[in-house]
Amino acid sequence: MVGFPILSLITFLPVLGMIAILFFPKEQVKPVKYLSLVITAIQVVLAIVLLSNYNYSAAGVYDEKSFQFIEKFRWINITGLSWLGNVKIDYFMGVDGLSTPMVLLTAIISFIATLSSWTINKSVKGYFALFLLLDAGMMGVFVALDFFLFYIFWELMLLPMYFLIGIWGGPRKEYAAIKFFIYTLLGSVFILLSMIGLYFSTTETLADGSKVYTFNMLAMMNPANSTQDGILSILNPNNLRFAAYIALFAGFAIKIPMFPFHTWLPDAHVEAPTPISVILAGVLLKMGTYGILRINYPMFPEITRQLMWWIALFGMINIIYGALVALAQKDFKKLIAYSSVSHMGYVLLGMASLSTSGINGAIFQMFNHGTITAMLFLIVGVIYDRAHTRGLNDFGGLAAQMPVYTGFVTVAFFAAIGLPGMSGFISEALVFVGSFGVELTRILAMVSTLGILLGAAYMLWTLQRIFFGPLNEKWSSLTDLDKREYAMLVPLALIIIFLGVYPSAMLDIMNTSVNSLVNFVSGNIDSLTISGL
Amino acid sequence: MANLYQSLELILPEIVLSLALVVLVTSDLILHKDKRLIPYIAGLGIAVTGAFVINQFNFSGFAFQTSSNTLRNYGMVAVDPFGVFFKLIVIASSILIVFFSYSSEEINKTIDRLGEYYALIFGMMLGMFFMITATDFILIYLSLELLSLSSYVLSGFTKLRDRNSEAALKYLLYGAVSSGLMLFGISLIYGLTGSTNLYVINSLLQVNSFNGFTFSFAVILVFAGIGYKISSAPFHFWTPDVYEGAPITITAFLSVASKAAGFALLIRFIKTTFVSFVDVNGAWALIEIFDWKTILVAISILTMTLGNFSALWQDNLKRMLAYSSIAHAGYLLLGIVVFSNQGLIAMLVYFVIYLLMNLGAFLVVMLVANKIGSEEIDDYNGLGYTSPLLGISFAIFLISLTGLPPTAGFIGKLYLFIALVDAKMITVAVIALLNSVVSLYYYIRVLKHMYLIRATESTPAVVSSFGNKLLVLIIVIPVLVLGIYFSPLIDFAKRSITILGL
Amino acid sequence: MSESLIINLSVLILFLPLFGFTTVIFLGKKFPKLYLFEVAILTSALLLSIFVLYAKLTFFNVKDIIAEFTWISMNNLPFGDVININLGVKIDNVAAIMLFVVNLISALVHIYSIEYMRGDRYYTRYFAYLGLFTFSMLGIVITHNLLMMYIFWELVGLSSYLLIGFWFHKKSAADAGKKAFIVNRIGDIGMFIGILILFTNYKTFTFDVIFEQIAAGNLPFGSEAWLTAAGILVFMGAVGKSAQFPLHVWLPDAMEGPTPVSALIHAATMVAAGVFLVTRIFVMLTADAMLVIAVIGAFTSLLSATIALTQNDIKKVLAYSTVSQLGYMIMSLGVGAYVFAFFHLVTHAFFKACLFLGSGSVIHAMHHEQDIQKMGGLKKKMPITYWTFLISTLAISGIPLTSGFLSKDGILAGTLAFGKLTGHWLIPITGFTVAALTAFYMFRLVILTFHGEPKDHHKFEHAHETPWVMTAPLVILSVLSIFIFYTPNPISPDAGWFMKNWVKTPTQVVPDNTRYHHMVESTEEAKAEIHGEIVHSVEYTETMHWAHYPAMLMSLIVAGFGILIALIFYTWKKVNADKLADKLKLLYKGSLNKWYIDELYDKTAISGTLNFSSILAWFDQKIIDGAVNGSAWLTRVVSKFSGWFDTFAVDGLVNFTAFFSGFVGFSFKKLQTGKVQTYIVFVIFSVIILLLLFKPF
Amino acid sequence: MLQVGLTHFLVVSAILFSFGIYGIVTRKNAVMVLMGIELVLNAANINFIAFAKYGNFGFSGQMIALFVIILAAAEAAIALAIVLNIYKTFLSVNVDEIDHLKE
Repeated sequence: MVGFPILSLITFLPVLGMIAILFFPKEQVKPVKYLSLVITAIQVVLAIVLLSNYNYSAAGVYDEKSFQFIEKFRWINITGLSWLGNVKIDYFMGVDGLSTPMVLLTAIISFIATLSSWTINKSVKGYFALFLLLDAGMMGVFVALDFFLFYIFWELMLLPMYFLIGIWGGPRKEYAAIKFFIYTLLGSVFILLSMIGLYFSTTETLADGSKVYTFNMLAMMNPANSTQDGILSILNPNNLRFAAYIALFAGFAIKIPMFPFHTWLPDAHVEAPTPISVILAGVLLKMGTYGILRINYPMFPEITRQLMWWIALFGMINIIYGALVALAQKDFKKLIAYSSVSHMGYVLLGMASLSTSGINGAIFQMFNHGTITAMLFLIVGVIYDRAHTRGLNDFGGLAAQMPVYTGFVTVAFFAAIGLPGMSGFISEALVFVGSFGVELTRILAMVSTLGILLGAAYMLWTLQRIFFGPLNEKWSSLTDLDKREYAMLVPLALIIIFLGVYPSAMLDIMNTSVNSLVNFVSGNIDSLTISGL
Repeated sequence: MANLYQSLELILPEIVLSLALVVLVTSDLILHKDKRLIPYIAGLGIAVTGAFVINQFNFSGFAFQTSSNTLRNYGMVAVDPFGVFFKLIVIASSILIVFFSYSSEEINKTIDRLGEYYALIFGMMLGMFFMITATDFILIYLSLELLSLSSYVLSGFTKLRDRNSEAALKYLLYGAVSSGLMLFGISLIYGLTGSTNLYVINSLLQVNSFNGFTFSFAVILVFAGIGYKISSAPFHFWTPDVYEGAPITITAFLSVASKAAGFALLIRFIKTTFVSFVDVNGAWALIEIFDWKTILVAISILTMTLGNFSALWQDNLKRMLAYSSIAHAGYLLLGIVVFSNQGLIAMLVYFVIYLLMNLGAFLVVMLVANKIGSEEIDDYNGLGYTSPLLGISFAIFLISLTGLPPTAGFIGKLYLFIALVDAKMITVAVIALLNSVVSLYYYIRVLKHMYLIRATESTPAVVSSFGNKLLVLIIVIPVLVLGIYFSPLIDFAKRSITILGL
Repeated sequence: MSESLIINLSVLILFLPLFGFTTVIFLGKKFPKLYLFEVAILTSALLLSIFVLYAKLTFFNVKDIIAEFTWISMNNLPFGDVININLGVKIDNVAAIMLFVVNLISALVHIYSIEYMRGDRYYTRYFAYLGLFTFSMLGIVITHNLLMMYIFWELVGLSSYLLIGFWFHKKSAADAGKKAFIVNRIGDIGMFIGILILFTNYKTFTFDVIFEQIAAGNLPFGSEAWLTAAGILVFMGAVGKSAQFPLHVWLPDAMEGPTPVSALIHAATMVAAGVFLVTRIFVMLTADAMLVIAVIGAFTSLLSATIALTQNDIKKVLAYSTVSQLGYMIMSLGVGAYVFAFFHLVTHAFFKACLFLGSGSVIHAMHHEQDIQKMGGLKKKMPITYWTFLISTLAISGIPLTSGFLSKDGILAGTLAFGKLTGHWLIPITGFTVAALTAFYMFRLVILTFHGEPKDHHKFEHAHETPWVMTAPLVILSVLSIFIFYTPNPISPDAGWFMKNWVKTPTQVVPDNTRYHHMVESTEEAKAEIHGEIVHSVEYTETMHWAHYPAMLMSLIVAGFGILIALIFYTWKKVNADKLADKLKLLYKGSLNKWYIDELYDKTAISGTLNFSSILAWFDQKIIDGAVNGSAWLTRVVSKFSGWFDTFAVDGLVNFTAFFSGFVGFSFKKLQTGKVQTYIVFVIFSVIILLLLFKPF
Repeated sequence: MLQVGLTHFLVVSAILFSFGIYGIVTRKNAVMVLMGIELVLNAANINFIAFAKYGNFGFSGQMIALFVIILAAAEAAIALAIVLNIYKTFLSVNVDEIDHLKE
């Protein structure tokens, strides 16, 4: 695999696809759909190839040598004396245990979402072009190791998302789209500022021994690289450093979304078309937590240690608050949206524990939430396509009408409430093991267990309101799943159950990296040992 | 005499420009029947001038040296990479404007006066060229007036609608007053220092002190004159009205070229007059007589905020772009307030990008206006579907103006913010960033009208000629490419920061 | 005969029903006959389990057979070492016996259901679910660690949810299923936290390792309080599953499910899982924890017995009697009578299953009539059902020569001894009271159902004995309620092989000072003085011996008393029950309405949560997502300004910024008057202002 | 008899300047506004000449004044042309009525 640019391929393939699509004539609908299906399929294949060549014992995180599938070359190279005359930006991609699960997730979810996009019939060309662009952006965020590159991909997603919600969305689409856009942009400008700050606090040494500022994330993590006078340099700890941490965290928290920045999510979800909800919940939300793990944690270890409890607190609030609000929803999709607020809370809680099991659980939960919530949104889409309503109280007794569908729903719902045998259980259990294991977050973890109960409450209540009881005659004409819907739901269900029975398949990927992350953040590795990088 | 000969050699581009002007006027007299040839002549003239300008690159010297009674030699015209950079900006925009005008309905309606039109554009260019290079108050004032006078006429050139002449009058009165103020300020400075040459004044400022009040008064008056050219608050009031009233080609030209000249003048004025020396890190040491830093910070923040917030309300795209150009003037000022070569580089970079994206936006507006004769935002509903190319490029321009990756606009903003953070001006950076979030409101609003609102049968399909398509692409492609790969641009800017003296 | 064989067999037994489930659920639509396959699978599982039981008891009687493998392995920073999460199987005698019991009843229920469920719309699916349940239940039985216990615990919950709500078109059924799952979850949370406490301290879920650690004096977080807490928290799981107060409310509702399901899940096996869990963690319970358990058990048994007195739905009566019997077992574990608790678990499984299946066959015969007031005289119509039912009733009432007599007597003896040793006399008193009540309501049931005159003649005419597939299980189960299977001597369970050879009370591992005095192990010398089996301590054993006969006597008396009352009321009609009910109106109403506990929960917890959640939702929309009248007012104001803005007014934070920027923009816009002179004035003024602001002096 | 010094000139120019500004701001007739502008320019001119004379700066001041006068003439020419044009379209030269472009 050495030398084969698999990451660039997996990232930019969709872009090629987009360009190709732009040259298709407008009325050519089928080819466009099949092309994008093929492309996402290839992505999945590439992801599997990547996994099959993955070295489970390589740590990554802060150590460039142990990153895998690295692609690194000078992208912007301006030589000169003053710093501005001397800008070096790398095209730097690579994966480790933190990003590989996300890459897999992105590939899978994109593929599934493409399938579920089959029903799109309004300006198909534009839709799939934007969709593929979005895909590329998401993939890029997870593989980029240069902050500049990371930021470009990060922002690259905004616009396609805006259009995908705004053009193909529901009645209040414009409102939802702009809300999403403004919220996220607000977040990302702070990220930008902190990025520049970090840029001025980090130097890398060139071959000729001269030092230049760098956007290299790994260099930013290494105290040996921080400049003496850099405003965010670890060498002169100041309030700015704290402010930058908060700024970054806020930027990412909006994506998660963390209470109280979560209000864009329900609107975006309710208005977005099904495949976009799937992408949104399946992948986009993970970028927030991924960003925190990739950037906040290793770049500001001391502040992270300082804020553990607060992060856990917000995690707890997310869990309980999201669940309670979900309990009161009347709209199926809104309910699922709030349930993801609740589930992302587990991720925060696990991360906050700063223990291997906790963070393993968190990342695993990111993956599982991706698959499970994707499935849930697909399920909503199925019923919405048929009945054109999402009101929880408009239904009833559908189990008699659509037994297979009900079967899938049951699987998804019980996965969502963390039933053993499904992947969700493992991740939530690990999160609790981790956060309970650490004295600091023990009480919060105990309170958070209420989430398990509330989750069961709203999920089962929904199940009952829609599927059980006497059949509402209005729906006696609804048909059961068709082939395409099978194709969307079956793989997800299989993944969920497989990972529930054999979680090591995923945990082993991340374990090594997470371990070294925890080591690094909790300061067990002093700067000397890694200054040699 | 050698001195004079040498000087003439140094101002060769200006001379060529003047010759081109003459040729233009004469040819206008010769061919009264068919004016179709005029644009080509104009284009040729600009091209030739451009060639001479490029020829001047990496070459510096003073024209019309009056190197008496001082240690350093200096003159009225400074030829240096910095000047060349801005001259190139002017050339580039002029060429584009010629192309615009070639396909602009407005201009073609007044085909018989095409000769005057281009002649006046050349007049503007001449004025800009001297503004860019002038290092003496007399020349500064004269060139400013030359620029202004031609632009007054041009802004009212097509008397198709009453708003043209109104724009002209407002521009005239406003401009005359501000140049009057400037002149008065100059006279005071002359009185205080006894010279009109920036270098002399600089050397005097470094040694002996003056009546601070009078001096500040004078400087502020001068700044009022320049500030009106770069339309920075609080001297921007003419901008929206004139931009809306003037023919769109001229609006575009004013928004880029004369702004460029104004900025060149401002920077040269500050750098040569008020900077004592430049340290190794490229930071400028200001002379302790006038607090440029504070005043410029305040003005730039005021400018961008005012521009962005007012733009929120505009339903006329020309007017909206006018406000957006005010806001960008604010961003550009950020490059100066850093008072370092870094800031200067950032600003130059931003200017190149600004030229592309702003002209691009105006081009699209113009093409649409050609078709539907209106710039109202409601007439853009669903345009993205009826004319995809225009829609997509307009979207790209607007995104770039907002400053989102992967467009060039992001690089420009990034460099400005980098410069600010490096100068530890975090607060200013934050304000600027929030401003760019606000700006998203009105830029995205256009996208909303173009895409989120479906096309109706009333929506026009703007099918532009191949030439226009090409023109749009010529501007779009660099906007995208520079967003991904921008080192050449930076290198170019880096080599252009040398300002003569010091 | 090798250990690995036993392990492999029991794992095979575990997975057979799962295999059955998957096959039937996926292919059931195509091949409706597949239910037979499921039944066959269960039968074979039964045979295998019989073999395992035999092998275990003969070849490895005293040895526990353990096998485990590492499921998840990960580093464990910040604590440094490595976590290995194992899954494992532990076949000790208890497990082996449970394997047999579960498989037996499951198989019988399968067979029974063939007739009972015939013609149901989801016939095959029903058998699939039964398979799933059996799988999960067997998992609980053979597991060797807490995590796996929890996993199967939840799976059992799932299958019970599916089976209770099997007739999902009945709203009541769907509700009952939901209720069961959620109420169980409450208990599970406690159990989960308890597990977390243990795991955090011992970095393992495996029972034996944890116990060794505790025995080594390594307490959770170094304190006995935490040890007690852990015990009680894990016990909470049992409170949920075994329907102990205050979480008992789900079990009676669960009777909405098909009757065979009630027999299998809600009488014999699943509800017993709670008791089984407590037997597993028995050794790590401190005195305080045990007291809590005993009290909860006792109270539950009393409470539900009083409710059972007045119920008229045949299944409800049995349901409450189940709760009460489970309370019995829990209580007996609480007082340390480990063996009798388990013994009673087994015997109860048989006769209670028999009772339920009997009631099922009655209901079947009466065309889904469940009200005993409408029955009567069925004795002649369906003799087999009657006799089997009667035997089981005798067993549950604790009449000699039945298995129930042996186990119950043991439990009562245990409580009596406990009372004597600790002075907690209330517990034995409750025990005996419940025994009396049980005898009463069970006979009330029998008499009203089978004796006397039929009330509903129409239904009575059509009533008929059920076919053999349904009666055969009844016979088998009732036969298993005879003493002979457990002991040759009908009055002394201790003499029986069950107690003597098969099941032993394990030794406590908790520190001595946290045990009851009588559970502190005596020295070897002291033990040597008296012969025979020493449980806990010499003192305790002696007290048990002392308590044996008094307990037996008293239990006989109270049972007889109970039966007598029943006869007086319902056969000889000496006293009119209804009149008495009028006299004791308050009590009667209370008992009839289950002491209004459900209503209480509805009023407080449930509606409380729902209201709170809707308040939060409102809060979320209005406050967090943009001030209430703020956004309304704002949108109004704003929309006055311009058309697009109201579609654009993004609420919440963004909303505010939008409004703010709009407002500022609006005011800026006002400056642009269009009058050039005004502009010039602005210029002049700004020059002056600048001069004043930035004057250098 | 009193010696006319720099101050006097400056005072005069200051007064001229103020009058100029006043006229610009208050006059409604466009032509009068232009007059005001002329005043401002001439105020500057006076400054230049006065400074040149009393500060012994050589003749640069006078030179500038000449340039300015010429420019003023050119400006006036263009201005009047534009005002004419305005009169054609608006049938008035009242600067207050010329406010179609605003906000």
